[in-house]
Amino acid sequence: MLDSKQMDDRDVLALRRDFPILGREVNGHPLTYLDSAASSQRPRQVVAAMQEYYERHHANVHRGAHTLATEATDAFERARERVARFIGAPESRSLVFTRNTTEAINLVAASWGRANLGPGDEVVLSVAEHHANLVPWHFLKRERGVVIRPVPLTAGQRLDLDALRSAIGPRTKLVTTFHMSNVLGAINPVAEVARLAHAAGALLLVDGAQGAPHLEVDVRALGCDFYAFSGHKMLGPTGIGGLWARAEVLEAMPPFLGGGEMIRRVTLQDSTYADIPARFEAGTPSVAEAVGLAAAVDYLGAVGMAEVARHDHELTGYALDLLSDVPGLTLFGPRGDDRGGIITFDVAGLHAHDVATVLDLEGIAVRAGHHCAQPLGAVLGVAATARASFYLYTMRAEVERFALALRRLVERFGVQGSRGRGVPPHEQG
Amino acid sequence: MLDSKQMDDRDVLALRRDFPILGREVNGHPLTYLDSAASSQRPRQVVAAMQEYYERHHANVHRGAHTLATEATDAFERARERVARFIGAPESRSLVFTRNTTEAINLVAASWGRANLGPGDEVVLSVAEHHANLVPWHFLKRERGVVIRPVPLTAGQRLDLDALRSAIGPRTKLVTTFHMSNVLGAINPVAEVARLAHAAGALLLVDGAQGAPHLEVDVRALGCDFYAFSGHKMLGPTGIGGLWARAEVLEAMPPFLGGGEMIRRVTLQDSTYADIPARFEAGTPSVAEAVGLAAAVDYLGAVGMAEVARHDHELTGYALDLLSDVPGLTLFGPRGDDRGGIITFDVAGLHAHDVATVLDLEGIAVRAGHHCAQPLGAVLGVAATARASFYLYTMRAEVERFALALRRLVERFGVQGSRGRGVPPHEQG
Amino acid sequence: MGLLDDIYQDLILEHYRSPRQHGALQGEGVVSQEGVNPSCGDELTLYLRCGAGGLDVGFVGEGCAISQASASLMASAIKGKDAGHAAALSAGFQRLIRGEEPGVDLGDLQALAGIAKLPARVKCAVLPWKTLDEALARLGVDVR
Amino acid sequence: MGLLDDIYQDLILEHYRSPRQHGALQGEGVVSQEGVNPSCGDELTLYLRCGAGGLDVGFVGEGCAISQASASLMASAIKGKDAGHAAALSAGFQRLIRGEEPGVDLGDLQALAGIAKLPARVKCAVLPWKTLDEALARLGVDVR
Ligand SMILES: Cc1ncc(COP(=O)(O)O)c(C=O)c1O
Ligand SMILES: Cc1ncc(COP(=O)(O)O)c(C=O)c1O
Repeated sequence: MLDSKQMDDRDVLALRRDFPILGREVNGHPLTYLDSAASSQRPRQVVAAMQEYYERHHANVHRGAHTLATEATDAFERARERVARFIGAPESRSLVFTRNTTEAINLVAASWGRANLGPGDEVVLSVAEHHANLVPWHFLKRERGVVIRPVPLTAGQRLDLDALRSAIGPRTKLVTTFHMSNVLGAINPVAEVARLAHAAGALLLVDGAQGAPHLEVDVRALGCDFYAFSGHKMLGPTGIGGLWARAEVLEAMPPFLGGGEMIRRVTLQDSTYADIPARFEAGTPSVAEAVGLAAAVDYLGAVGMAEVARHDHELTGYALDLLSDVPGLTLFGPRGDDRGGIITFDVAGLHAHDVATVLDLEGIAVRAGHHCAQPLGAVLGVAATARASFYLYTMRAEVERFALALRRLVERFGVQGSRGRGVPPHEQG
Repeated sequence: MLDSKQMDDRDVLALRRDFPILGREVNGHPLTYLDSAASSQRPRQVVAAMQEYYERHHANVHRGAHTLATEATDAFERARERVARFIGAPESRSLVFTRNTTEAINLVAASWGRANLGPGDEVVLSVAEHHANLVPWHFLKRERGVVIRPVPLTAGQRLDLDALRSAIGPRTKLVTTFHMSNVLGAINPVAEVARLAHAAGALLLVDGAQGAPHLEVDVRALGCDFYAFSGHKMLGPTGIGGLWARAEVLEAMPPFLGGGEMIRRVTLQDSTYADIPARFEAGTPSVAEAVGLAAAVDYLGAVGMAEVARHDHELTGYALDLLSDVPGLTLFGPRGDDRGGIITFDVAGLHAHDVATVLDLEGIAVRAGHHCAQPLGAVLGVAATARASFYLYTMRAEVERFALALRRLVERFGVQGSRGRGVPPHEQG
Repeated sequence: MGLLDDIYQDLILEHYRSPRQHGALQGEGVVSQEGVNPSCGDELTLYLRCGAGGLDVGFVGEGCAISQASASLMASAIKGKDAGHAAALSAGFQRLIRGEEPGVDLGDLQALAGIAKLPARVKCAVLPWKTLDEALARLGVDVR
Repeated sequence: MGLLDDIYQDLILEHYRSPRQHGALQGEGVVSQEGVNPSCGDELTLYLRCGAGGLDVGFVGEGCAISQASASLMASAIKGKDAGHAAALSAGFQRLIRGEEPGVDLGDLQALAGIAKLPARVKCAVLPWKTLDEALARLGVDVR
């Protein structure tokens, strides 16, 4: 993509041809899909890669001496290598395929957590975490008395690093937070957080559900110990995601689920376990989905993640400009470079679900609700919000359509005043 | 399919057109795919259903007010209904989507098991279980002193019901076994096992990884409490499987993985959980894969599961006939109606992996190894065996090709004598 | 934007912003019943008392315009009616929302008919009525 | 069936059925090293002693014709040689199996060249040699 605005939409238009669903009509309007933070759409190339796999190479992976089994295994392991490279992992063996981010975080909690966390040990996380990065720690809290230490946001709705510094203490074993918030769009300074965690002898888990799709990720440069992500948010199929972990950490972890593939030796009464990554991949894996995810990261790699992030950021700035003066509209999330393509907002006088319905009647798909971050809703002072989110296939013209429709909606249904704690004006610099 | 042998292969030929991969060449020969017990191939209809989903309806499911989210949710929940109906489940809400059989059994062990099994409580299972139905119980044995009681096989290589009766005692909380063995092809009398388990106040978990693809399944008629299965073995995509459970049992179970979808209310320090089945489906599920699995069960339903089972059985009888007089060849598994489309064998004088390689050089795909049932290998007296397995797309002509190739192989490489404990002649009636 | 006007009518917005019968009932004979729509988070607590002057009713809740207006319109419609009549209205309303003939005179409730064309929001409109059915069942009323 | 004849040559079958140097070594200076091929279950324990008369070698294992024959051919080839020579053979053999020029005279080991055309079985042929590399490394020999 080039820099001129004209060119930009033209390039996006070209790329949109790879996404058949974007040509759809919804309620008599062309679809404007602004819900990629929930799940992205996928290009033909991804679906075609899976189809080619099923029609030419499928068999169960590993332990197969015949040709198809070898081909399927190669396809699966090559997919692991391509995805590992995409996030800057030095070795593909420390990338475990999971169903999604949620399973990846549960794997860390159940395996590393059970092996390393006891009563009074502390897990530090932010108040803006997704439920996927809260509930697994609730399990450990109940099961073994692990202590959860939440870190608040600044007035500008960023992670409060000073508060983080004070929250990390001698009992802190793990710091865990998002790379990019799915509600605020805030991008955390992960490398800085890693330094703070490591200085205290704690590990850092990054919830990369929004990071892997939208930012250039280099797990080594980030300095984290775990990085979790979902394929379906990054142009890939459903049913696949990943957990990357530092090899030394992963190697020391006990198994997660038990069954085929993850064993070394099994008797009726006991079993020993395979090396990483197989140890954490019990049963027949999501082979076609891994192949699809590899095609997705190839696609993203060809566009360039720096370009994807720039595009997201530019659209966000444009949307914030277009919406800055709408009375009765509260816009959440930090203003600045550390902000991805997510605009969460509230219309005083109308519930978020109604906002989503009204926009949907114009073909504009936004999400409404608690966005799986109920504790953050409490912080923001409004349980349900609406959210528009952008991706590499979003056009400036769509942002304009959205802003116009939202302005009309507020004029028609909005009331005076505002609801929810947005970012105060002096933080919007 | 009709009954005449002529017609049979002709019908199978027609149906094979739906499976592009079966038209492949391998090592200069047409592919003869005899590895469906490891993973089946899938018809165009399944891949097309997923493609249609991705190109027309994809969005994240649940909590979405916009049109695509509603369509995706409907597709996902209708898929649940179709799959539930396929296994005779009275209500779709007691069907939980998992990655595969392995995850389904782990779900039972981690959730029901941790809530219901304490030191000295007994889990009764057969010596022929797949690792997926052993390792999760090893975890519970180590974690909380659960006792594993293995039940042997009869001389005819069936589950020994007398031994099962004596193994079930006052401390038995769970009986768990396969519907059909992936090594022996033996079909367990599940309804009888259910009666024995329930008479002792225990529950019955059925590993249906081979049952759901190959047999008519009616979970109510079987009388089991849990039924686990994998999509990829029954014409469906990878990355999807299911756990059916009696609603009362499922409703009483605590969550498995934690995250989005499975919650009712979340605060920073605690959470409460949703009703079934959502409680057990943390995070974004395998939506496209559920749609694909539903297309697969529709396909199987159109052929008719009774017909699928009859076809498997007929091919097995034919293969056993063709191979009965080969010296140095040991054939495992029971002889009779309670036997599905699986032929596991050993060639004296050649390792199973070499057998698979030699056959693969003729385009015939068979599996070799321990088939994820190492304890059974010890019982059979041979660690690695070769296995040919059939499905609805297997032709009699392929069985003949396989038998001929195997005969030639034994003549060339086999030695006198036999290795491994096959079924003694007087049990072959 | 026919559908939009149809759904977000003034009557509905008005009931959403100024709900009738809003608040809890207290005292003897009050049945309270909770309703939740887990798929979107809408919540409702319905209070019902069966007296000589017919039903007394109140509700509190949190949710979208459609669920809250539906609750308010419902409360207005059943207030002072007998339980059997309320049950008949519920059955009729749920038919209306499924796009069928209601079979009873629904009065103002007719304003919600447009929701039938919005499958994603049907659950919102129906939530108060399902909650009513459960409350009535607890009062021993045969709901269809 | 050229490939079949090429791979399952008499020499290979003969080494599979009557392995040379089969059995454990005991006593002072014996290094024992285990190798496992988790993807197929092949197993091997290699015993090595470095003496005045060159290497003494033994192995026990369980696996396919290819892995066992490879182990037997390897044991014959390195017996009595010095450790440096063994390391060079290992490097050369692994090149052969990758379909490259071995760069050393492999003698009978050349019989396994056909495996290069069977990607699924390459690991089997290489298992004894990887195990040898590890054993040599423990003996302080520089394996490339
Ligand atoms: C009897 C049996 N149980 C369990 C499994 C495990 O299935 P999956 O790998 O799909 O979880 C299999 C298949 O390998 C099987 O045949
Ligand atoms: C920040 C964040 N974390 C975790 C998740 C959970 O992802 P998944 O549902 O794919 O497991 C999401 C997406 O919903 C997310 O945005």
